[in-house]
Amino acid sequence: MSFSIAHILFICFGLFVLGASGFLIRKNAISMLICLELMLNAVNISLVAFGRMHGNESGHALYFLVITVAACETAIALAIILNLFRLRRSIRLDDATVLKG
Amino acid sequence: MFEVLLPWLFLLGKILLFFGIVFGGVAPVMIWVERKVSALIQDRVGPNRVGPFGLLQSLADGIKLVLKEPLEPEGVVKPYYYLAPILAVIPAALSFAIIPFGPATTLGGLFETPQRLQISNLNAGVLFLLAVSSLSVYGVALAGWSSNNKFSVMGALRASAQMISYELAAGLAVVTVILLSGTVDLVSMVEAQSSMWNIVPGFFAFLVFLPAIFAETNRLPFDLAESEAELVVGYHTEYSGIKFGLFFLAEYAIMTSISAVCVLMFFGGWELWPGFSWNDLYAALNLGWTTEGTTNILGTIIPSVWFVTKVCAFLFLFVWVRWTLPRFRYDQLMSIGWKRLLPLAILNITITAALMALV
Amino acid sequence: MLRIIFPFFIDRFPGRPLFSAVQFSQYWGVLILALLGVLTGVGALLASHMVGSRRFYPRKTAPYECGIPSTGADNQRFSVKFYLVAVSFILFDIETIFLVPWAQSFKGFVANGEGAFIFTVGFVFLGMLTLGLIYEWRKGLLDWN
Amino acid sequence: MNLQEVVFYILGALLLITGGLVAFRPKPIESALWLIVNFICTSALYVLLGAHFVAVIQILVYAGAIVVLFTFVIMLLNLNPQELGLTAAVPWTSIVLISGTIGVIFLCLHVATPELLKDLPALAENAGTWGTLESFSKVFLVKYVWSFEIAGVLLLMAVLVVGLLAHHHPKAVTAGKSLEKDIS
Repeated sequence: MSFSIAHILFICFGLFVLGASGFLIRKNAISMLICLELMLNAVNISLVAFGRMHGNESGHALYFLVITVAACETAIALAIILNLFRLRRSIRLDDATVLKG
Repeated sequence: MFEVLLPWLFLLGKILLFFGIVFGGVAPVMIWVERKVSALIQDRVGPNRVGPFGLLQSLADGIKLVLKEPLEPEGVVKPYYYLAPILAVIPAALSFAIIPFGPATTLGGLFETPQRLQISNLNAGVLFLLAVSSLSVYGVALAGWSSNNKFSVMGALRASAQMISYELAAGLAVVTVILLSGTVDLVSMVEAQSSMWNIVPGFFAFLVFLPAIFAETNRLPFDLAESEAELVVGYHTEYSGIKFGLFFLAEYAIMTSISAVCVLMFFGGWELWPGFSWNDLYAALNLGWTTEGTTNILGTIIPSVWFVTKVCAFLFLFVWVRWTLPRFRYDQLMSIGWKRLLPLAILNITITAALMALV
Repeated sequence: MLRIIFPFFIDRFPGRPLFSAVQFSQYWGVLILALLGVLTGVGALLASHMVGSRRFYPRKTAPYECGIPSTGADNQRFSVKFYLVAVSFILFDIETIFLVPWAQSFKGFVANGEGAFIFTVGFVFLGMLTLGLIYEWRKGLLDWN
Repeated sequence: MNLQEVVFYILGALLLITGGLVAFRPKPIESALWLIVNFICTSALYVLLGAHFVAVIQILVYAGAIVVLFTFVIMLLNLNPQELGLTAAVPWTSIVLISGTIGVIFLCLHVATPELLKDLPALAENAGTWGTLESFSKVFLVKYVWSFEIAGVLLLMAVLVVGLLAHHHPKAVTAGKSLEKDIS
C-alpha cells in the first residue's frame, strides 16, 4: 500500500466541499438532497479509511449507522418535498419561505 | 512465463466460457425452447422453417434484429434513450461474476492447488448478485422515462416498483439461506449442503424466493410491466430492432444467473445427491477420480454438467410457468409481495433462528 | 516487466492457493465482465446503426399507442403510491442488510453457547421491522386501490 | 509507482470529477445518474482499501436503493425547466468555498505531522481479515450490538414519519391527474 491517510482525506475533503457548495448554490430541493448524499458519502470514505488506519472494525460500524441515517433522511426529506410540491406546485425552496402547512 | 500467465488464461477462459455460453448459447436456445414449448402447450407446431426443427430460428431473429433500421422515435431524451439498453446489459453480464459452475479443480494437475470454477471469489458472495440485480432497475426506469410515451413511463414505474418490492422478499429469503449455512460464499454454501440440501430446512425460504425471482425477471405471471393489453408493451414500447434485442438478451441472461443461484442455494449445486457426493460415487465405481480432477479431468466435468442440467430444469420451469399461469392484476401483485411474501419471509427467519438456537 | 504489469498475481504465486483467500485479483473478473457488457451494448447499437436502413417519416417516429394518434399530454404525473413503495423498499432493504452479518455469525454464536443472546438481538430487530410493516399495513400504505 | 497507486490516483480523480458533475449539472436527473457513477467509484476505492464487504454494501444501499428513490421522485414529479430552479449564473459562493478549503487543506498538509503522510499499514498475510464480512460481523454483534438495535429503532421511526407525511393531505394523494385511473 503506498498511499497515506492524507491522500484519502484529501479526496474526502474535496467531495465534501463539492457537496457543500452544491448544497448552497442549488435552488431546487431534490438537487440539494443529492448534494447532501455526496457529503455523507465523503464522510463515509473517511470513516472506512480511519478504520483501515487503526486496523479495527469501528469504521465499518459507523459506516452502517451513517447509511441508516442517510436512508431515513432521504425518505423523510423526499416525503416533505412531495408535500411541498402539492402545496406550492414547485420544489424551489425559495417558494417555501412561509412556515405554514 | 507460463506460470505467470496461467492464472490470467484461466480467468479469461472462465469468462469467455460463461459469456459465450450465456449470451451466445443459452439466450438463443432459450428463445427457441420458449417458442417450441409454447407451441407444444398450445398444440401448435412452432418454428420449423429455419434449420432442423427450426433450431436456427433464433439466429435468424438475431440477424433480423441487427439489420432492422435503428428507429429513433421523435421526442426521446437522446442520451438516456441509448443509455438504457446498455444499462440493462451491464448488470446481466456482471451477474455471472460470482456464480461457481463446478467443484474446485486442478484442471488435470495444471495447478498445484484446486482452483475455483468461479470468475470472482468475492467476500460478499451472494450479496454481490443482489447488488447487481438492484442496479438493473435503472435500465428499465430510464428506458421508460426517456421514451416520450406515457405507456412507457407507466410500464417503467410499474416494472421498477415491482422489481424493488420483490427484491426485498428475495433478499430476506437469501438471509434465511445465509442463516442456515453460516456463509455468504456460494461455494461454501454448496459444501455445507453435502449432507442435506437447503430445500428441506429452507423450504419456506424457497417458497418466497421462487415467486420473487419470477417477479424480478419480469416474467409471467408477474409481467405487469409489459402486459400487452393495457400498456402496449410497457417500458420498451419505443425500442425496436437491436435496442429491443438487448433488453431481451438481458432478461434471459439474468434468468439464467438467478436460476443458477437458486440451484446453488437450495438444490446443492453440483452435489450428486444429499448425503452421496461425487467422490463417493467415484470411490464406489473404483475409478480413482476425484472432483478435483487431478487424475482425470472428467471427474470435474461430470459434476459441472450435472449442475448445468439442474439449471436447465429450472429454466424449463420458467418457460412452463409462463405459458401455463395467467397474469396477476397489479394490486394483486403488490399485495402478494408486501402482504404475503414479506411477512412469510420474516416469520421464516424468526422460526429458523429459534430452531437453530434451541437445537 | 511482468512484475510491474501484473503485481497482484505475481506476489501470490506460487505456493499459496491463488484464488482461495479474498484478494484484489478477484476483481479483475468483475472489471472484465463489466467491460464485456459495455462492449456488447455499444457494439450492438453501433452495428445496427451502420447496417440498418433508414427511412424515417413523421408517422413512423411518432410515439406508439396501439396505432391510433396519441391522445392526452405526455408529461403526466403519477400516483404517489410508487413513491411510497420505493420508500418502504429502502427502509426494509437496509434492515435486510443489517440482518446479513447477524445471519452469517449466527452459527458461530450458537456454537459458543451464546445462542440465546444472538437470537434475542435478532428477534428485537426483526420485531421492529415487523412493527413497521404492520403500521404500514394498518395505515393502508400497502393497498393499491 | 505501482499499480495500486495508479488505480488510486485514477479513482481519486474520477471521484472528484463525478462529484463536481453531481454538484453542478443543472438537471436533477443528471445529478442522480452521476451520483451513481460516484458511488461505484467509491465502492472501487473501498475495494482498494480492502473493505470488501462495505464495497458491495455501498452499491446495494446507495446505488441500488437511495438513488432509485431519487430517480423515482424525479420521474414522479416530471418537472419542467421552470420548476427546476437552476443554479445561479456565476456560483461565487462555491468558488470561494472550494478555493478557501483547498487552501486550508494545503496549509494543514504543510503543518501536519509526518504521521499523517505515512503509508497505510499493509494488511498482514495471516491477519488479513480486516474488512471482510466474517471479521466485521463478529465485532458488530458484540461491541456494537446497541448500534444494531438503535438502527432498527431509527428505521422504525422513519417508517412512522413517512406514513404520517404520506397521509397529511388525504385528498391530494395524487399529484396532478393520475394516469392509473384512466387505464384501470
